[in-house]
Amino acid sequence: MDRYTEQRLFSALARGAAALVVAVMILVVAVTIFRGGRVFLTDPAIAITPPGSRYMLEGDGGFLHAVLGSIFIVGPATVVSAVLAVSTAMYLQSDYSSERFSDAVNMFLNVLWGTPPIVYGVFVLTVIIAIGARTSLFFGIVAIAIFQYPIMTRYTDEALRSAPDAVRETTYGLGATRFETAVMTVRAALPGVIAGIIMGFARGIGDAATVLFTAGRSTNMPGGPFQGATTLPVLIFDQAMSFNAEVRSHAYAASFVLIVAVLSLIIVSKLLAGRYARYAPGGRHS
Amino acid sequence: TSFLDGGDTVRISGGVGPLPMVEVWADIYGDETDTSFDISGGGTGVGVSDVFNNQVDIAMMGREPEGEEVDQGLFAVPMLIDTVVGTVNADNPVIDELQENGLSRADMEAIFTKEVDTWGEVVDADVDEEITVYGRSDASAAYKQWGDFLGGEDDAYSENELENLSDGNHNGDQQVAEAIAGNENAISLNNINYVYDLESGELEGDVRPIPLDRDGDGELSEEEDFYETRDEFLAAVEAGQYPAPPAREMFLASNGDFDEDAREFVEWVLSDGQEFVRDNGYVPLEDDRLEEAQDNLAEGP
Amino acid sequence: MAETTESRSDGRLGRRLLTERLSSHWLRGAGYFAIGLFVLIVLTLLYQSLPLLSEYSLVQMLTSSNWDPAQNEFGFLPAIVGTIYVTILTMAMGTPIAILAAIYIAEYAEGRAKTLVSSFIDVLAAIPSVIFGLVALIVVVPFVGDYLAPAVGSSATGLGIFTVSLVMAIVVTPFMISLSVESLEALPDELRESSLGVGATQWETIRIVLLRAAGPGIFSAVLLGFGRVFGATIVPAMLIGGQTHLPSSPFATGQTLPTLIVNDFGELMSLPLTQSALIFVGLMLVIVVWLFNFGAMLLRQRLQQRWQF
Amino acid sequence: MTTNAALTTENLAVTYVGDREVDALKGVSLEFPMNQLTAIIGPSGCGKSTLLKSLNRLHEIQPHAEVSGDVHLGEQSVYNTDDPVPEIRKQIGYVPQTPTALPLSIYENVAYGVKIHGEYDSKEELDDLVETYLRKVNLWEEVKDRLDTPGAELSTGQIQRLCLARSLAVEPDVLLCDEVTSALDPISAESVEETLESLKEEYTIIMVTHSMDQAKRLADEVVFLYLGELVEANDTRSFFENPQHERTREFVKGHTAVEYTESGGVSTTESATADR
Amino acid sequence: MTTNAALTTENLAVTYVGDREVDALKGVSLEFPMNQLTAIIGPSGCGKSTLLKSLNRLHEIQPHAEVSGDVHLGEQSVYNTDDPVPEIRKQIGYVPQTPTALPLSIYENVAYGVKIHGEYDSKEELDDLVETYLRKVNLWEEVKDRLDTPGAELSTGQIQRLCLARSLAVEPDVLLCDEVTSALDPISAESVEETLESLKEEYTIIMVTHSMDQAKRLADEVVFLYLGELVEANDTRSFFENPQHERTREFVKGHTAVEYTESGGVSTTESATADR
Ligand SMILES: Nc1ncnc2c1ncn2[C@@H]1O[C@H](COP(=O)(O)OP(=O)(O)OP(=O)(O)O)[C@@H](O)[C@H]1O
Ligand SMILES: Nc1ncnc2c1ncn2[C@@H]1O[C@H](COP(=O)(O)OP(=O)(O)OP(=O)(O)O)[C@@H](O)[C@H]1O
Ligand SMILES: [Mg+2]
Ligand SMILES: [Mg+2]
Ligand SMILES: O=P([O-])([O-])[O-]
Repeated sequence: MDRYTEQRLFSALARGAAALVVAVMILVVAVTIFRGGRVFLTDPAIAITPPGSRYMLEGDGGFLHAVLGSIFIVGPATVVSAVLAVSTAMYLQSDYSSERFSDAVNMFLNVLWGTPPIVYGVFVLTVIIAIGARTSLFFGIVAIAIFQYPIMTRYTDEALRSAPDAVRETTYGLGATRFETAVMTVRAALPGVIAGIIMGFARGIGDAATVLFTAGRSTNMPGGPFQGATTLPVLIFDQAMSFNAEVRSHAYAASFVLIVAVLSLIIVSKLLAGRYARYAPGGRHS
Repeated sequence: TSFLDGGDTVRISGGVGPLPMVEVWADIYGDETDTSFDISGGGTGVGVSDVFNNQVDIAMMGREPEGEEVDQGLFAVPMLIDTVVGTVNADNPVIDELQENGLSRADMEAIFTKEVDTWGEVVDADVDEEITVYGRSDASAAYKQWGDFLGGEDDAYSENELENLSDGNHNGDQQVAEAIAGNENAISLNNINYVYDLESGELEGDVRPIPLDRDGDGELSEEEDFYETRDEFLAAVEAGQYPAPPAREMFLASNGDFDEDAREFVEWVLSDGQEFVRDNGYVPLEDDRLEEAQDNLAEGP
Repeated sequence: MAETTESRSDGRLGRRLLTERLSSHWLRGAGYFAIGLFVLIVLTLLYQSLPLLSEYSLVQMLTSSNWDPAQNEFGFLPAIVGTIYVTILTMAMGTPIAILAAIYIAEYAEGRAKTLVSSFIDVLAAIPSVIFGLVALIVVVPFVGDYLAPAVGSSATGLGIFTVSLVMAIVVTPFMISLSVESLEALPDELRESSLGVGATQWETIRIVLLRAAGPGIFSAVLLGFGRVFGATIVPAMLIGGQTHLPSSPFATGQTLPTLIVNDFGELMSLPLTQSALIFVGLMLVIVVWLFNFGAMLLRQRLQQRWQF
Repeated sequence: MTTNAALTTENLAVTYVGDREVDALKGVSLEFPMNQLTAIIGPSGCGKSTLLKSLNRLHEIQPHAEVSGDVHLGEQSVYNTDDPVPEIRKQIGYVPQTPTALPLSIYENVAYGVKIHGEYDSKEELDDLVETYLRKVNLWEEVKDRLDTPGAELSTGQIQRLCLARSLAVEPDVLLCDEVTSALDPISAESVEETLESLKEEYTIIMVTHSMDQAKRLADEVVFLYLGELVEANDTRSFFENPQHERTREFVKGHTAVEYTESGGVSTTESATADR
Repeated sequence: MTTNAALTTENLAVTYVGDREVDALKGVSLEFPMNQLTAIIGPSGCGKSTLLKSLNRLHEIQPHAEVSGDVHLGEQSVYNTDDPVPEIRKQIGYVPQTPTALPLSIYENVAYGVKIHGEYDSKEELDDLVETYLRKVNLWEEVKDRLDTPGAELSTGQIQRLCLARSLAVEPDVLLCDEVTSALDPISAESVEETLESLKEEYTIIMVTHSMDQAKRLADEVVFLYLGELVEANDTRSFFENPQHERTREFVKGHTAVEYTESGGVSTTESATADR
């Protein structure tokens, strides 16, 4: 094939591939927004109405339980996980640990990062049974936190690594302790750290496999940390398979709520990151 | 109970066959007594597994407990009678023939084991649409009963055999019904509450029961034809005109004796609770069977 | 005056040093947490798998296609084959498209189109996969069932391996694209100038120079995509049809290792070996991820060496 | 001294229309004489690189660069032509500022252009070509035993010579070099300079440099740009000894002065009195 | 000229034990006189930065740095002490090579060190301190209206002065500066130099520089390192006019020569004859 034909062919292919991806994505979002939006907007109250006692059979009431479940599970999980992740990432910096140690930890983090979420679900359930507990909101939090931890740690670690060395030299040079320096390094890398945490949050709020076996898949309003609960993705998974068309239509409404939540999270994170980027050392110049 | 197992909520899981009834019961009983419930399906096997793992207080079972389960301490009392029926789409290409003459056990066995591939072969008509067989992928008692039924007198197909012979398996009764509703050539089985409308007891959706030609004479006699409404069907089951399996008793079970709240609920089910059974599409236990169950419960495991 | 300064800062110094000591203990703990968590998970899974492993031969279980826990038959082959099938099909569909689309964004697109497409794809990488599964139920399943499968002479319900692969390809593509675009954009312009400067076409520059130079990065992207497909749970559970048999064609129903867990985990745990068997599936997933990571690390190092610039 | 032009620009102007509009080159008409080395000098940001790249349309890979005017290679127009751009770039080669090995072996780096254009008949011919050009840039002896190791494993100075060999191997008429020694240590820079020195007999070389001294040492002609405009172009001797324009004088002087002050020596040249 | 030493090193040696072992500093004994500016010079990689950082134990944040010997601040040992390291670093401040604003406002940047050490009683006192030190580095007028904007939004030259103010605000006895003007354009560099010039009356400043000329302009004393060893230390005038060691002579000359050649002028100094 003539090299110019090849050039034309492949640039057309690249364009086509991008167009295909975008088209498929538009389709997915459009279907969710239209089908879900229609259901949701005709009756927005279903997102804030508690489910009736036979919700899964008859679709009476709304899915407030899953909305709250998502918030009560993913919220605390994100906080716990973020604290752990930022701490781990701080420890992986050179002032605390040797290169060899951080390489080793990074290897483990890579494996954890690639571990299918269902495995975390199985792990936590095994623990639940072993200690004679029952699936509940609390264990949903544990499972999601474990799932988010490697994701956030990797992003945070990368962000901290890219913070200029001069920040550390500066604070040490002023007589700061290691911890004070580490805190300043986190501040310097804040846009990246926030992006990593939001990324973890987004993955956590969208994941069903981890909470499937651990939170109880309850159809009641969450009644306490040790009562069963469910989250939006699990609910959608359950709703999607329902015979009752009304329940099924709720799956689209729940998806709509979920998509809107995830998208707004991402927008918020971009705004936040942008705000802190003003302070980033060298931000203006690089 | 400790705080780790969620305090005073009564948790129930298990077969989706009895699920609608148990939800009604819990609704009524909850209003009367302020007990709170958390009920989920998953299939009979899940319920059993859950009580053994202390995940729930009560398992709903769509079949009798097995010896092995009893050995491990499963304590079950019957609560009602339900049945399973073969189902097809309302627009099935041979729906008229099916409703006219029904299918015999042997016909169904041939279909579900894929000895027969097209609707034409089934009813001897000029229809070459291929049959799609759906099964259940969860731990379904209904499916197990169906396997027992299909196998005939002394034989039975295991769930696993059926699963592998089907064209696709769905996770729960509702999903099977939905699949049937969406595919004109599909056949499967459902608990009857997923066939008749829950409220009206009429055939309203796209799912139709397949009348059973009990004697296998190739046509439906008067006493074999009772599929118009749910009440008619239930009356026939109560009168023994529909075979067991697939009709069967359903049970409430726990690991050892029931916990206090759970036990009170089961006691209620076996007394006041029985009066709601017929209205909700099930057959109540016969009186002596009920008494037996009450004694059982009082006695404990 | 000098004295008050002295004592004032002395107390403060003490507090600072205490914070330093406490925090360093805490951080050390956090540092070891990753290792501890991994070890705990593996040990727990291993311990719980032991009953099964001590009862049956590993080789036999991995090669047997008879899965019937009620009869104590634990053949993992159908789920393993299903997983491999789904993973290969997905990657075969997703990878070329992801790389081509990444090339478009990084090398061809300009200005507004570029910002639009790339931020769009970034955002979509974050959409929960259950939503893709849901949309697939009304779009892809009927499409495959009514048109595609009959067209290739296979009768199907629309549920099955191909459907799962198609949907998973859609799930992981944006993810792989974002990462690949990042590594392409990190390349210095000098590479492009050097290649174009001797008269190469843009495509030749991309194919011979840029794809190699960004190779390790793209490789990681594909690998991460692979990991997500391999461990995908919800989409296959919704769409694969849940049959534990060896799939006869791409349109056949089947089972993957994760869906085996989802479909069977709740049930039959009264039979201890079933529980053990399903936990062993979890262990297999972790081990494969582990081996893959290790292999990938070695391969990436070699690529990096060969294709440095 | 041959004075027929290898390359001519006619009112060549380049504007970057990004967030803000930058007129990087404001209509420059120039002749680059054949088989000579022309140095382009000027303060940072004056448009040296832009001019150089617009000679073979390489600035087109930057988004939003707009060009008017034309460039001629001999009789042939560079901009108003139906020839595909790569064919033009083959005739007008480019060596970037940062020494950059392609992610290929040393051998493949040199063979890259030749292979793309398919201008060889046999493996032997290609081997010969690679050797010839590696010799031409004085690199052969240093790398002949490791031709199949990655090009990136060479030292920076060696890589820069490799880049030259790669560009020469496609036999361009004109070679554009953008500050090709600025990333190098003095020793490597010297050897690249020597290579350029030896090449200028066969090729038309156009080179951007920020070092007056390098221009003096290597160039036959000097072009001085200021804020995107051509201030002065002349043969090297006249340019430095007898600058025509005030700006040129200042620039040449200023540069000397700054460097002088840095060197800290005591000097007798007039530039020593210039303020920093 | 006061000659009592603010800081003395005794046989100070630093080895980096990483993949390969590097003796970056091989036993250096030196005195840094009080309230003077000492310049450390030497070829790249000779250990200038290592020496500077080991004076306040800042190299300890690098993994695998091993030290022997000692440093004394006045009477007090820097290494053999029970004082926590941060206290030492408070007395011996450090300004890094790259101008770096902490991710805080301008005000908070200056106040940072003061705040962590808790050395102020009231908001007013802190305000005063910030103003004082911003004035000291000639930055007050430029930033007084935007004290609460991010420090990173200043120009590079302003940031470098901000760094100085920040270091001074904790009132160190000694200030270590590593090539603090190398990242700056000439104008900014000049203003930082002026600041240093004005500071050296009050502080003991030790500065690494790669520019002979800067050393000549600013330093009272010059220390010359070569391959981790101290070659020569002397007051600036003697150092440059009358270097004691062959190496020093070569280095000073070499530098002049290279820069001279670059400047391309015609010269009469002896260095002009030096080979490149
Ligand atoms: N891609 C671009 N987009 C927008 N402006 C650009 C771009 N490239 C260069 N410029 C601007 O065009 C002007 C000329 O740039 P050019 O790189 O040609 O200068 P130069 O003389 O090579 O400078 P230097 O000596 O620093 O390399 C500068 O003002 C620069 O900022
Ligand atoms: N963290 C480190 N690990 C290992 N070796 C190091 C480290 N830091 C510096 N070195 C080595 O120690 C030697 C001295 O380095 P140093 O940075 O002190 O030199 P320098 O004189 O400041 O050089 P420059 O002028 O380039 O800044 C060099 O050979 C360097 O490679
Ligand atoms: Mg340039
Ligand atoms: Mg240094
Ligand atoms: O009632 P089942 O779900 O066990 O069939």
